[in-house]
Amino acid sequence: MDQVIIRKEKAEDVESNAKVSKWKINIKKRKLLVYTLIYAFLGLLLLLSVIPFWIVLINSTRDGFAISTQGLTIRPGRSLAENYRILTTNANIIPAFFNSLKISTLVTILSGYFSALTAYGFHVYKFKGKNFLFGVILLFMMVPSQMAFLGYVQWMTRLGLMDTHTALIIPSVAAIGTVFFLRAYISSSLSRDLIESARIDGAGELHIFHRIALPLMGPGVATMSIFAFIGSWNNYLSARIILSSKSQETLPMVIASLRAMRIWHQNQGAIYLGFAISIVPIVVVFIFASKYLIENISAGAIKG
Amino acid sequence: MAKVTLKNIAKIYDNGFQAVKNINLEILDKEFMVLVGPSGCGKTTTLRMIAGLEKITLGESYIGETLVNDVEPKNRNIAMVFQNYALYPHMTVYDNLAFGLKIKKTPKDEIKERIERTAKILGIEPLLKNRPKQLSGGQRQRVALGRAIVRKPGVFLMDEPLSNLDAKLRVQMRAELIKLHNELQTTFIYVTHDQTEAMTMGSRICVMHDGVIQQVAEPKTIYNHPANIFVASFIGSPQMNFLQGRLSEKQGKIFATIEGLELELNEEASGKVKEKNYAGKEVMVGIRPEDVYLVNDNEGIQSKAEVSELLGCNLHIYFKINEKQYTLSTSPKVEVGFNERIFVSFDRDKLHLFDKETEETIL
Amino acid sequence: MKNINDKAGYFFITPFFLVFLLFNLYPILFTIYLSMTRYRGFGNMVFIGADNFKLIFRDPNVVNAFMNTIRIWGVNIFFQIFLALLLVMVFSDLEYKIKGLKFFRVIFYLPNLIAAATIALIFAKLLDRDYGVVNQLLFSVGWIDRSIGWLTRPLLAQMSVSGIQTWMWFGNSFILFMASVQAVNKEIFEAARIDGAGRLQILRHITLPSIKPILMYVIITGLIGGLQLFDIPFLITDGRGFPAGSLNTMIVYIYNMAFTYNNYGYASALSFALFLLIFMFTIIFALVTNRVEIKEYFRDRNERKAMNKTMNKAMEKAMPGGAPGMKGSEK
Amino acid sequence: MKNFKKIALILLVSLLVLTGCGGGSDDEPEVDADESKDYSQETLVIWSFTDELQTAGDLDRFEEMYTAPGMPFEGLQIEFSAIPIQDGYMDSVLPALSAGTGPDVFTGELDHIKLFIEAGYYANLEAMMEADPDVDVAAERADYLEYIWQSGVDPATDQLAALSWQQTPGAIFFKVDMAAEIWGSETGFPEEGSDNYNGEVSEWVSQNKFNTIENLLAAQEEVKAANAQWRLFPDDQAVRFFAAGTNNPVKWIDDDGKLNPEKITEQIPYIEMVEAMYGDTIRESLTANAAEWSGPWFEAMGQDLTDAQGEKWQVMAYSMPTWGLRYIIEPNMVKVDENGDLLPKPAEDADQATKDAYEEAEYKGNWGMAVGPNSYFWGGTYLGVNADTDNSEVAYAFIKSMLFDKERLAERQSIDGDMYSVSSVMTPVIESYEGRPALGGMNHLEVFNQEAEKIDLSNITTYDRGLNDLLGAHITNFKEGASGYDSISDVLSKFYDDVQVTYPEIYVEGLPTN
Repeated sequence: MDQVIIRKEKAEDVESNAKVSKWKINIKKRKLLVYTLIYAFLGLLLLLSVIPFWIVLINSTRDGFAISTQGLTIRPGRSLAENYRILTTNANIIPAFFNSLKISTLVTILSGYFSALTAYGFHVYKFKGKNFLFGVILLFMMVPSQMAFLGYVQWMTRLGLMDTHTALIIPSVAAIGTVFFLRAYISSSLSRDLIESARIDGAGELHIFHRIALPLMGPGVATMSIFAFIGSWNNYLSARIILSSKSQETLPMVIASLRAMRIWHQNQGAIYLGFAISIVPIVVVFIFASKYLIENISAGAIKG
Repeated sequence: MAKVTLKNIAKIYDNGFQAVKNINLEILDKEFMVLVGPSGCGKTTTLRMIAGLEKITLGESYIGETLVNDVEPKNRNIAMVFQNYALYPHMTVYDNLAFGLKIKKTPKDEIKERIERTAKILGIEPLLKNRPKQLSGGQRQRVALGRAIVRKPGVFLMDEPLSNLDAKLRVQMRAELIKLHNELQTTFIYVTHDQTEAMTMGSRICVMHDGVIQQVAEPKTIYNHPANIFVASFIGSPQMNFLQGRLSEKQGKIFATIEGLELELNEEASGKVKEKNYAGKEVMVGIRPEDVYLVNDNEGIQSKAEVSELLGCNLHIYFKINEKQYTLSTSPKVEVGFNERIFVSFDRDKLHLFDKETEETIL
Repeated sequence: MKNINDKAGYFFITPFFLVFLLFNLYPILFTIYLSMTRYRGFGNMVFIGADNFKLIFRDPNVVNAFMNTIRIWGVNIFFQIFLALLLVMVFSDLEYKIKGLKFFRVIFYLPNLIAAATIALIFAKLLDRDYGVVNQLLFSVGWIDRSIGWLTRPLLAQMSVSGIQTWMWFGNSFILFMASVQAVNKEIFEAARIDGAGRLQILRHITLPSIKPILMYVIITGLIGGLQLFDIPFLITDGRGFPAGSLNTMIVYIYNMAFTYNNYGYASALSFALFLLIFMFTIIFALVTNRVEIKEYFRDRNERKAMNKTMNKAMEKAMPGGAPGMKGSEK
Repeated sequence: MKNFKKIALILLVSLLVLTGCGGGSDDEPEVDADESKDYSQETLVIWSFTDELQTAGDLDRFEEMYTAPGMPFEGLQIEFSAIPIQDGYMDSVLPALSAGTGPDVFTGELDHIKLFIEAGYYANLEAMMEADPDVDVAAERADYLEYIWQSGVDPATDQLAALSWQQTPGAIFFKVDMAAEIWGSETGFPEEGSDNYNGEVSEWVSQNKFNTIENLLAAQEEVKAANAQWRLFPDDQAVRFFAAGTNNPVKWIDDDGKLNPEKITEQIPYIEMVEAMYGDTIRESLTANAAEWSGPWFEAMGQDLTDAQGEKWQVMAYSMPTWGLRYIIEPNMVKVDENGDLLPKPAEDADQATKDAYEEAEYKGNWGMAVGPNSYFWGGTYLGVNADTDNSEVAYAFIKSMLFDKERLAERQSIDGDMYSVSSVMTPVIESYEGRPALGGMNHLEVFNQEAEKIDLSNITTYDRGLNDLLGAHITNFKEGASGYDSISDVLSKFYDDVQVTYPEIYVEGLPTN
């Protein structure tokens, strides 16, 4: 910063006052400049972050001809319905949407419930082999899921679960990361006294879990569930490997298949509409849950 | 020369909150000035404005003869000790002390020499290689002080530096800080909410409330001549008792009637009352617990002892008059039982009289 | 301490472990078994021992895939961290108090939400050499006079993927960095300011050290993620890792080895090797981030040992025959 | 070949118009329906890598004949999936087949079916035919082209497992007027004015300019020399079919099951040609750098190509198989009005009358069809029945409706104009063929027919596609001057590295490196 130091004259002369006020004005000016630069930078990043969304949304309402000849505009076009028609005749996007919704919802529920159950079991009870079992979980947290996909495919083939949604849903019962997170969460949100007092009141173990523990773990479970939903909604690799028939396809698979379609170049509006359909639900979920989620990401940073 | 002068300083936050309203304060060179007041009174904000950590909204601030309103903190020739010490967690104690000097590109030998000397003063030589995490609260406190000392600043700013220590350590550090001030011969500006700290350490005390300075004076003056009800109640423990009183003039003498007890004021007080024309008016009478006596039956106001606390050198008795609770402090030899009937009277020379409206002192 | 209900714990963790064994552990073991066979996706699995693993050392594509990853990751991580730090500086400035942190956090996180599959295609569209919006824009401002093959020139394609990765992840890094900066006592920054540190000095001496663990986390997970990158390079290049193999990441390579060339055994061996690589990085990461703690742990242990020794000696003196229970009490 | 599915997508539009035309025969076919089954509860699942079965009306035809009310499989549902090869047809079908959840009927290109047969995924079609009193196996075998039939035979049983109604020989389609301008003064170049001018020019070009790899390269240089803005091919994908350069190509895999060194040597001239053709910019390149199936690639068929800098380029020739003429080139050819003047293609927002008029108008007829250094085929859809299917009678009935109903095939051929592999269908068509207007009246079916006879499919193996892919990747790197690719021996040694890890069972030491 500026190192200029203005000496204050002993006598309160006018000139010195003028100097001071002029200097103050300069500082104001410079501050304004700095603020302008900073906000311009933020604005630029903001644009970069949302511009692809914006292009997708706007272009999903325009026809392919307008997109390729008129470039970008701010005004939405009037071809939304037509794009929708083209998209749905060429791609199974609506069934895929519901497939994705079904898989993601079930994954979310299963991983949330069973992870809470498991974390609770690990936290509350002292049984033989507990530390060993938890150690196993920790170890396998480091094994990337991609590592096992070939074995998984072969195994599902033998089980007859290939090309079924089950093969994508069931593994979420054993969501290692979620269990790990919830076990840490539970130790700060659930006191043992509470469980013991419920026992004294005569509640059964499962009843205690459902009526007392689960509601108290609610926020933690909710956070991980939203991440589970987003992860499952966006999952491409394992869906592509497991699912093969058109009727089972998930949204990312259909989106990926757009690349190989004739409409990729010719009916760009429909392609963009496909993107929009895959993006909008997740963004809506996020906007509602953002405060919550970001705080939890942040909390993770501090603990980590 | 490290005189600090605040002229009509005010701090208004963006949300419109006025943390500090028009403060004028001159802190002399080598003075130990304590800013004291309840939390939210603006004392910390004032200190931070002196440090340059907060922008001054209105007014002018000088360090020495220099207007520092827009001077960066680093160029103000100050050092600051923070409430939570603010030690750099990833640096050793040595590096913590050296940080400011390194930035100023002080030669290495000199840094070493200065740190060693400082460490000696504070008795932290064995800790130099440790990290803050490995230190106890008291040790951290010393390191934080050391970091300030090592820079040889013109002004020391301290923001509640003792508040995170346990009671015993706090008393010990208090004495050390006074010693340190004497040794360093530098201006200290010290912020605290603890009136005991203020009374014991400050060469002068500035009592603040609601962003306004209530009184600036030496500790003794503050205690004996509080400028208003706020200062009177804030300084002193147990708190001063306040009672409704009525002044009356009888044959040129001024009497104060308190709960039926009539006391004649001394000459000095009487003079002030007459001069300010308070005779015949309702006033607020303040009396410190140590100036309340137990008297023989029917020689004072009748009351009932509710609780008594033995503090060792003193005995505090809580009693009620007209449903309001008051305190008196007396010798521990006195024995008063629970719910025992007592009679109290006041030292007429130690009465504090305050205007009921303005709450300013009359005397 | 034993509770009568503790057996119920098994009940609570049973579903998890059932699924874990069947759907996690078994496939992993199966993959390891596959990696020691020659299997074309049909017919017999021929057990061939370590042959597939020997091949890895002769396979230049593995090295290429790794180097590709390093390049893509390197450029991405540099810009990602640079941007995130710049933002942290902006939003943690003590003098210019910049508003809207919460708003910008949400906005900057948005790109992280979309399926990589969708992102790949959106950018394939935007960066298309002939029809892409980006080239269109550059032409219209007159910055280029020749279409740029963002996704067709090897190096550019790698850089494009880096850019996409940066776009996706800078917001996440920013949130993580900002959180760990905010977790630091604000007074420390003020102390540094009074100590005379300027913005860059504060960044270097205070901000960076205080976010170091999370910085390491971002760097290492970025590398691990890069090694496992699949959707974007796969879809941008029609599944081939072209141009010039520049987008051939390990998972794309493994995928093609298994499903295009039907060599499941070798693909499994590659998976296993990838796992070992990632495991190694994870360990290095754990060691590096906890360096100080580990050092201190060993120091403490040595001190404890030394202390135990002197204590034992003292005890031996006091009561010959050793110090019974010293070890037992540890448990 | 891998791009075949794109064509199928283009088929969609063209054929949607025509699907209405499929008429049915009245006689109910002989069917071995299972009386214990309630067919309205069953589903026939068909997967293909193109949507042709749907767009050409084959599914409708089957429904009409077999599943309509009163027909043997009344109420049966058909579930058809078209998964383009690039979108992972093989990635989807192989795991599904090995999991036993595969479709009842599935298609494949030649090397695909080799894999299916080797893995035992196709049922024995010949046995089903023999069990069918409607079908005379020997007669069918005689009617189908020998090489098409042979390529679908399972070597393990020596019986037919899959069969295709198509044959897909390829050629080089080129603009005759450009050829005349470049080579018109050379000896033997046909005089203009004859009835079969386009055919004669095609013949001359085939024999003088496209007959060897060396000549093909020289021809490109001549085109560029004749006019700096002209290029023979849109890009080097057009010459990939001529990698062998001979009609007796060596097998990739020799008799002892190892990589054949002779095949490598055979490829070298081709690699050199590709390298010579490549240039970073169009100006430096021998091609127009318009990648196959890209926008400019299509555009250049009928108009000048304008690059990003505004320079105009013209492309002369495309390598295309049978189906390419009708579905790819003709829709992009220029048309002329009654006076012979060029008729511009109407804009997208033009009114219907203008569009109709354009549709009706005649081709300029300035294209010819020449033969390259070797004959080749591209695409072709084989049909087979899943060995695991529970509905083999239905699956077989579908195959039968496609392959052995000659009336239907003839009708189908008359719509798509393709080369079919059934002589009873093709012989009358070729004999009565009046010539293709787009090719100036040339009888291109005759040429295709001759080409088809030269094609030897016996040397195709399951490794072909993989090996061509692996080598192709390195050739691309080499021509683009990627680092580490300084010579052909670099290409080869890197290719061997790939083979060694990808197909260790066929790798041998000591393969040629230059």
